[in-house]
Amino acid sequence: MLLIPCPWCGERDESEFACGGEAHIARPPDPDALNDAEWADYLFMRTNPKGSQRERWCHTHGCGRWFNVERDTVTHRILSVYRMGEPPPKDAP
Amino acid sequence: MTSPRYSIFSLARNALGYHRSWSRAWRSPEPQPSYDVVIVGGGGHGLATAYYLAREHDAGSIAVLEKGWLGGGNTGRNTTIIRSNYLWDESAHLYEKSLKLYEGLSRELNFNIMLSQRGVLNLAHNEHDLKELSRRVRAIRLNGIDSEVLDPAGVKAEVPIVNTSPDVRYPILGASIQRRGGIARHDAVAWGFARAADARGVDIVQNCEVTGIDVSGGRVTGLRTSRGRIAANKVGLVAAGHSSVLAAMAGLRLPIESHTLQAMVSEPIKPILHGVVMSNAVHVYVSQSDKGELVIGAGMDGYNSYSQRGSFQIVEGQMGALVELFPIFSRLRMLRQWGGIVDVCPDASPIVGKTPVDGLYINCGWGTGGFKATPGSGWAFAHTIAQDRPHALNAPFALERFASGALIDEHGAAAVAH
Amino acid sequence: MTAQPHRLPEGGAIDRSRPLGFSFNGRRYTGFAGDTLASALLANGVHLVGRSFKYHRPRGILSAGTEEPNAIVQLGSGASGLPNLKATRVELYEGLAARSVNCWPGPWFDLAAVNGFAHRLIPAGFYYKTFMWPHRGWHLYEPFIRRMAGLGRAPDGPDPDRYERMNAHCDVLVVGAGPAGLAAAEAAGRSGARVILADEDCPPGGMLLGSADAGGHGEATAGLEAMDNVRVLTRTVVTGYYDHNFLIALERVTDHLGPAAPAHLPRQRLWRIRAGRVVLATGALERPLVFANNDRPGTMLAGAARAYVNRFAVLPGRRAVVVTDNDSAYAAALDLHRHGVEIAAIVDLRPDGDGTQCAEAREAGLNILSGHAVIDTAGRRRVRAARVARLNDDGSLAGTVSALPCDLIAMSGGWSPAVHLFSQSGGTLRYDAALRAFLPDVSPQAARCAGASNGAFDTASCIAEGHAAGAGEPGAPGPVQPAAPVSWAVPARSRAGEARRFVDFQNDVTAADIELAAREGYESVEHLKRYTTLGMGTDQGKTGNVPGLAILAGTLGLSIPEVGTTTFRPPYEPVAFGAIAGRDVGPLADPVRRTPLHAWHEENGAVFEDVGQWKRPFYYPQEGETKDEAVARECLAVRNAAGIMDASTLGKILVCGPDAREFLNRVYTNAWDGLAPGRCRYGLMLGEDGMVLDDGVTACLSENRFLTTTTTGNAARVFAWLEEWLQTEWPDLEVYLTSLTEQFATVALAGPDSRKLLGALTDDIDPAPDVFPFMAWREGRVAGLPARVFRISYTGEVSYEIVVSAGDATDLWAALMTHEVTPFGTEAMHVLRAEKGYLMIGQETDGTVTPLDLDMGWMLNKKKDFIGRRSLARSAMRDPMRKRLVGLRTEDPATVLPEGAQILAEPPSGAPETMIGHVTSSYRSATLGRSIALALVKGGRDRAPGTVHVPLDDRTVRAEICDPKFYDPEGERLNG
Amino acid sequence: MAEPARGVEFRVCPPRGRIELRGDPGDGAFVEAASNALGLEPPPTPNRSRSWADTVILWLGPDAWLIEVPAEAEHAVARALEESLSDRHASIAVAGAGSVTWSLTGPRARDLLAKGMTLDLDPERFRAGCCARSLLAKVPVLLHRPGNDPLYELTVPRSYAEFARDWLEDAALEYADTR
Ligand SMILES: Cc1cc2nc3c(=O)[nH]c(=O)nc-3n(C[C@H](O)[C@H](O)[C@H](O)COP(=O)(O)OP(=O)(O)OC[C@H]3O[C@@H](n4cnc5c(N)ncnc54)[C@H](O)[C@@H]3O)c2cc1C
Ligand SMILES: NC(=O)c1ccc[n+]([C@@H]2O[C@H](COP(=O)([O-])OP(=O)(O)OC[C@H]3O[C@@H](n4cnc5c(N)ncnc54)[C@H](O)[C@@H]3O)[C@@H](O)[C@H]2O)c1
Ligand SMILES: Cc1cc2nc3c(=O)[nH]c(=O)nc-3n(C[C@H](O)[C@H](O)[C@H](O)COP(=O)(O)O)c2cc1C
Ligand SMILES: [Zn+2]
Repeated sequence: MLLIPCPWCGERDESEFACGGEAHIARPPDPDALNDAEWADYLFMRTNPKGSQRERWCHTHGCGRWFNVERDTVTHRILSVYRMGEPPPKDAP
Repeated sequence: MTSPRYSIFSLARNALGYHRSWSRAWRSPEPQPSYDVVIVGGGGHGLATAYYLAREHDAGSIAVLEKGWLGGGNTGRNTTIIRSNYLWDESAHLYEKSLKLYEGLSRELNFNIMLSQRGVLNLAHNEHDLKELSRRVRAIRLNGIDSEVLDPAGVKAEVPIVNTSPDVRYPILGASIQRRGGIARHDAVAWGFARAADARGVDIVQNCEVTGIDVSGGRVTGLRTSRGRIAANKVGLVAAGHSSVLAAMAGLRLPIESHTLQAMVSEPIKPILHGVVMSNAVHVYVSQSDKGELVIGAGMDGYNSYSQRGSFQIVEGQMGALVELFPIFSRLRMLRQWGGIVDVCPDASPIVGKTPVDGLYINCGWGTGGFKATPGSGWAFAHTIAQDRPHALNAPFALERFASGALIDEHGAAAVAH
Repeated sequence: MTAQPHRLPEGGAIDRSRPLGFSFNGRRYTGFAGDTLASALLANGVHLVGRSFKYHRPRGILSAGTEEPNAIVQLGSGASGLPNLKATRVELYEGLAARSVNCWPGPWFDLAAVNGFAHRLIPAGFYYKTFMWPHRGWHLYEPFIRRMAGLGRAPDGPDPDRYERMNAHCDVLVVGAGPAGLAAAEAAGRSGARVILADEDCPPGGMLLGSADAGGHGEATAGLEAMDNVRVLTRTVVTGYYDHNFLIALERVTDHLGPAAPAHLPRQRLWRIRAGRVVLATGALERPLVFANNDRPGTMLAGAARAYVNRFAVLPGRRAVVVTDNDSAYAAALDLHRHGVEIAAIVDLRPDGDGTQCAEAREAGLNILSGHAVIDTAGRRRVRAARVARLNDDGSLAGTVSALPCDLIAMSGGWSPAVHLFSQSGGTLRYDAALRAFLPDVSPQAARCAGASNGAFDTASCIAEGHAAGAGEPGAPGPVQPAAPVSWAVPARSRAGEARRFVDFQNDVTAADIELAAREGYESVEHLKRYTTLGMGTDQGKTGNVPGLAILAGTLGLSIPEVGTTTFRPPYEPVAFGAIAGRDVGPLADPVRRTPLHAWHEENGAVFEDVGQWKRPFYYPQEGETKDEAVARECLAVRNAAGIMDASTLGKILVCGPDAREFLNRVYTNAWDGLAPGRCRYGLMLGEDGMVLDDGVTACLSENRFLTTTTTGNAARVFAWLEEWLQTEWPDLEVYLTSLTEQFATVALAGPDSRKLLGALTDDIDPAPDVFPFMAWREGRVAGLPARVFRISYTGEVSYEIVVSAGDATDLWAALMTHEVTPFGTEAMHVLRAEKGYLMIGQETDGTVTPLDLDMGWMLNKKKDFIGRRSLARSAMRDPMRKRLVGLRTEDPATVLPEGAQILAEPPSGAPETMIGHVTSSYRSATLGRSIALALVKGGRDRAPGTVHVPLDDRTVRAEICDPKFYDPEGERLNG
Repeated sequence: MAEPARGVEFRVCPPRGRIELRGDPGDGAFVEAASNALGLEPPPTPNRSRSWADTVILWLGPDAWLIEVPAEAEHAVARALEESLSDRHASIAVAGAGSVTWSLTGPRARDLLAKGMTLDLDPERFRAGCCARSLLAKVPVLLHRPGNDPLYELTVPRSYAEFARDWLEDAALEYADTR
């Protein structure tokens, strides 16, 4: 059961959040410029790393904010948390 | 290399010698420097692939590389439900092929996998469920697969201990049942395939982790492993939860996320539940093993994970649902809970076929429901590897479907993990 | 005290002033408050408690705690029965009734004990090798196997008890209230931290309770109780350690009270604890020794024997053989001796026992046989003698065997630190060869072991370690004891004996089974476990796992750490399902959402339908009416006069801001540029994969404010979806969303009379069609209530959605009911919209349907991008043979196709058939006097006109493909 | 001393006016305009409330607040906000009918809530002036500690109210009597 530090509300129980999967997958500015395979890459292909992953969470049952979390997918340790639009912190411990 | 046949007679004969002369079920060979085909992943699917390659195709030398102990992935930690009542034709045909193979598997492998065709019920709790169920059952039957609709009284007759009272939060309005569905002993499926593949000359190498895939000129040439480099003409990746990690070694991206799927068993009790009961709406499924434990599963954890550990809230939801359906289970106790790493595709259907790299094949994305597919998946994948083209059964499950959009959306079938 | 012949006349932590009557297998006995069922049975001389799982061998009481594999009982009966309890963990209460499990007629004479004779035929894994004849023949054998398996029986009725869950937060959670845990809690408490101290036992004290030098812990406990920042939970087992320092603990609130439990209290409470850091002071578990017939009743762990005399004042035997490979059993021997148990011998496997301990024992006149082992036992339902032989230095048998008559064998195979929770935390273990034990190494979480669970086996260092851990100071490593030569399994004299050296008592796994598994290639410790079932019983191998893996290591010629342990998983101690579910059962199983008009619907006989968590009126049957009749009446009322429906469950989202229009343009397929204030428009929303997600009407309230409606089932999802796009993808758009679903109630007024009716209810809204056209909205007062009225229609009739404050809903409804209107439910609405060929999300769509499939290409704006647009251009989306929406008319107008029916192009010819589609909606239309259906069919209306075949259970129905607009295709009635 | 208290005292608060306000707290003009209309600045600190006279403003999110006013003032305050914020990007929605509020007092009020909520309700942490949205028994709620008495105010969406009340009453059975 994760304890997720919302950038606004502080540490709250996982049950208040929803995970939105891999972060930083920007919507292509011009979808028509992509072929089907490139579009599929945006739509479906995921890095799914074993280890540190940057992902999006929403504090659905709290402040309602989306934010980014850098989390280890093996230990579940949360390495850093940063707001939407902020760059990921470099070299998180 | 032939291991002795198992039978009541060999058992009795060995008993006289205090079981001191049983030979190994499979060898523990050193990996050779090169093979014609290497299968990565010693789960049920990988072992079945190797077995059918050796048995039905002229594929040359074959090895299965397993990073841990064979069967230790999802094969060794699933809730063992087997059925073929899938909605879309493509799925129905593949899973039905698998069920048919299962029906003859103990004999085929000379290893009792304890297939128990005790019937699988899917419950409906609202009008929408009922409509879905009707659609599904009709499609399944027209595909020649057994399936029936039960009303609440019929559900009660099948499973007398289930609560069919209309006064509960989500009453049971009906169910579908596939009587040929059931459960099997999961470990035995892995061990039986391993033993039979070994007997046909397949090298099964445990504690051998693949750490790199060598590709040159768009063709796979070999693997780097924790036990050295192994050259290979063809490589089949069958690593379930770790598919993305392996694919990345060959520079491929997959439409896959790895999630924890949890399960648990109760303490063993005397037989009380005969069939397998699943409910999508309240999110739980349960059967009773031959040893007496209730084997119970529910939905996945919501975040990516390679940890085989899950969140307790899933277990709480699962127990609420279970006790609602079976009030008499309330005082039974959870004995052990665990998790597996399932690889889920956006359409809840697997990927079985070729990759953009020549000689590299992939079999993954079975997500929460691939145990039932083990023999069928291995059979079709062996064909794909041997012939370098998919069999008609797995052709629709190619990786290309994500670009074309021809997805096979089985979320309805897999809304609850099973 | 003849009633309790083995009770010592004094001593022990029992309350002799409170005798308690109880029964076991129907016989009545007496014990005392403070007893466990196990201690009370022993006090009454009952050693034979049950039978083993597989061979049905007589079994007694091995331990005095949670690690018990043998003494498994069924408590009570009927709906309140409890299977598989450990007699060592059941506190005695007046009237307690227990029975043995898995034996018939009883443990004294058990028919299934024939399995014991077949012992040799059924070694580990035998079932994989047989039962394969005849072909597919397993189902013939399975029922017998199943009946033999299992321990206790499930209750036969719903649980009469309540369970609670409780969330708790603390800075320091201390698990275990032995000397280490008490010290830790005290140190942490003094630092001002919020502390929870939990112990599965009661009272606190841990091993001290069972040792002769009891006391001291009472004081420590009192000290803790005085601190308000320390919460002491007894009878509370911490049983699961999850991520981010989340632990669960189960408190037995009234289990120990039996029928005297106050009704308002739950039976158990599940604590969900979030801890800053965790000190695990969970002690150590003693291991049995593995020798032939080491499972006879009367054979128990030395520490347990010690606990029985000291804590419970019970003599577990009169004449004991103490057998050990370490020092700790000497204390047990001395305590037994002190309480009058004759010590036949202390048999020490080591060539020479430890000096001080030996000396003390010798001083007490005890006979010590160093370099000896118990190699077998005699007796059947109770041990009669221990057979003892000298060991060679290599562990093999030497010399002659002598039989030492005894009725108790107290054994110690060393101690395994209880590292279960530490390991569950994700912590790694290291093997300490000196201690012959796995010790905690590193945890990725803030967890730390102290005391015996950390390998400190003397009280002083336990206290010191506990103190340091509680205070958060670095701990000093405890004293390391010298390595001792050890034999993990004592050889037997015969092969038959070798096959009866039990390692896992509950699952009847023997040393020979382990050797067999290794021989057959099940070499990984995980294979060993699964092949033999070692450690898979209700005790999860707390006593047997370490000896088992050590034997495997010996067989394979590997070191113990090379073999390693199996995975420790929650729960440490089994937890009742009911306790996990808490009060999420019965009517509280899941939230129910009710509209402001719910009470009216209920009073007026509505039949409800579950839509997500909502309760919606499905239809309103009148006296004697069937569902079909009621729905037909409701439909006709709407078509011919007027009906009203509670549409309050529809999602309502306020979209507000200078970029609101642009935002709508991006999330809906159609364009919003021209929508003026006062007007509304239907919108279609896709997922990025191009599949239809939701639909609904959006009204322009003012230039920058829009009110969007979603379907009931998707309200939360769509709101979240919109927020997600705004926050994550388009933060530059100046738009705020606010959900108004709860604030407003919506009543749909539909039918040819509705305009007149609306007119009668409002003074300030002119319903005249030229001033209030279709797809417009107006604000004013309806029935005197402030309202927004939307002229939109899902039924094809003139119709209005009247939106008022939720608090005003009942007044509005009541005002409407004073006119000639018919309330209608969701089913009538479904029929009415299907007559018009309108799609219903979730029925015509299932996540695989595009707008093109629905012939709604006209909804796709060509001039802008929107979510999902690119996906519609993929090759498979343009396949003309995709399934598309059509109408179906059955040849026989009376036949109503079942929804979900599959469609064939040709009459059926035998499975597998080629299916070309399925029926998505199907009703008897009272308006049209015939059945109607919507379907998704390959090729869609390109097939029209054409006949398709719909196979049903007993016949095949022919139907014509047609336009899905069955009723009023030109839409004239909308303006009616 | 008065009579022995029941473990939890549970009361339905009279209907109140509520307004959901959204706006950018970094926009000084927005804050000023909102403060002018409300007589009180929307609290910028997460999970804190601010109150003056009849008005309470609770932080809901970094750009969202709930304003509680007497029921009869609801529309007037909303209008005042609308006027004052007419040239700012803000959203104002009347929401009083959308939820109900209960007050909980008594020695076991905290335990009662802890049965269904994962928030840390330690009085030192969830102090007077704290508020938080969270879940109570799967129901989305807003918890507010306005002062020391009543201890807690629990605001529940209207459609869930009956369920939540049933749940709380059932949970409180254990604390019916603390004698
Ligand atoms: C809790 C749970 C319940 C389930 N219930 C059901 C059910 O009831 N019915 C059903 O049909 N399905 C069920 N499933 C799904 C099913 O278990 C899987 O789909 C199926 O077992 C997959 O088999 P596999 O052989 O592909 O994978 P696995 O058995 O996971 O095998 C993959 C193997 O690859 C190995 N591997 C990974 N990386 C490497 C590497 N780099 N080098 C070498 N080897 C590697 C792994 O160690 C593993 O042994 C369930 C799954 C879980 C977790
Ligand atoms: N070789 C030896 O002689 C030897 C070996 C082991 C222990 N000991 C003695 O035992 C004592 C050890 O002290 P300690 O404090 O480390 O341990 P302890 O055994 O005294 O106390 C452990 C406590 O933890 C509780 N517990 C265990 N698991 C729990 C769980 N999951 N949830 C809740 N409670 C749980 C137990 O009920 C017990 O009360 C010392 O006095 C030591 O001398 C001696
Ligand atoms: C069908 C099935 C039945 C099981 N039955 C038991 C059981 O009776 N006792 C037990 O301890 N574990 C049982 N397990 C769980 C295993 O012990 C183990 O937890 C699981 O295989 C996952 O492996 P891991 O916990 O070692 O990671 C069972 C697992 C499965 C899949
Ligand atoms: Zn937050």
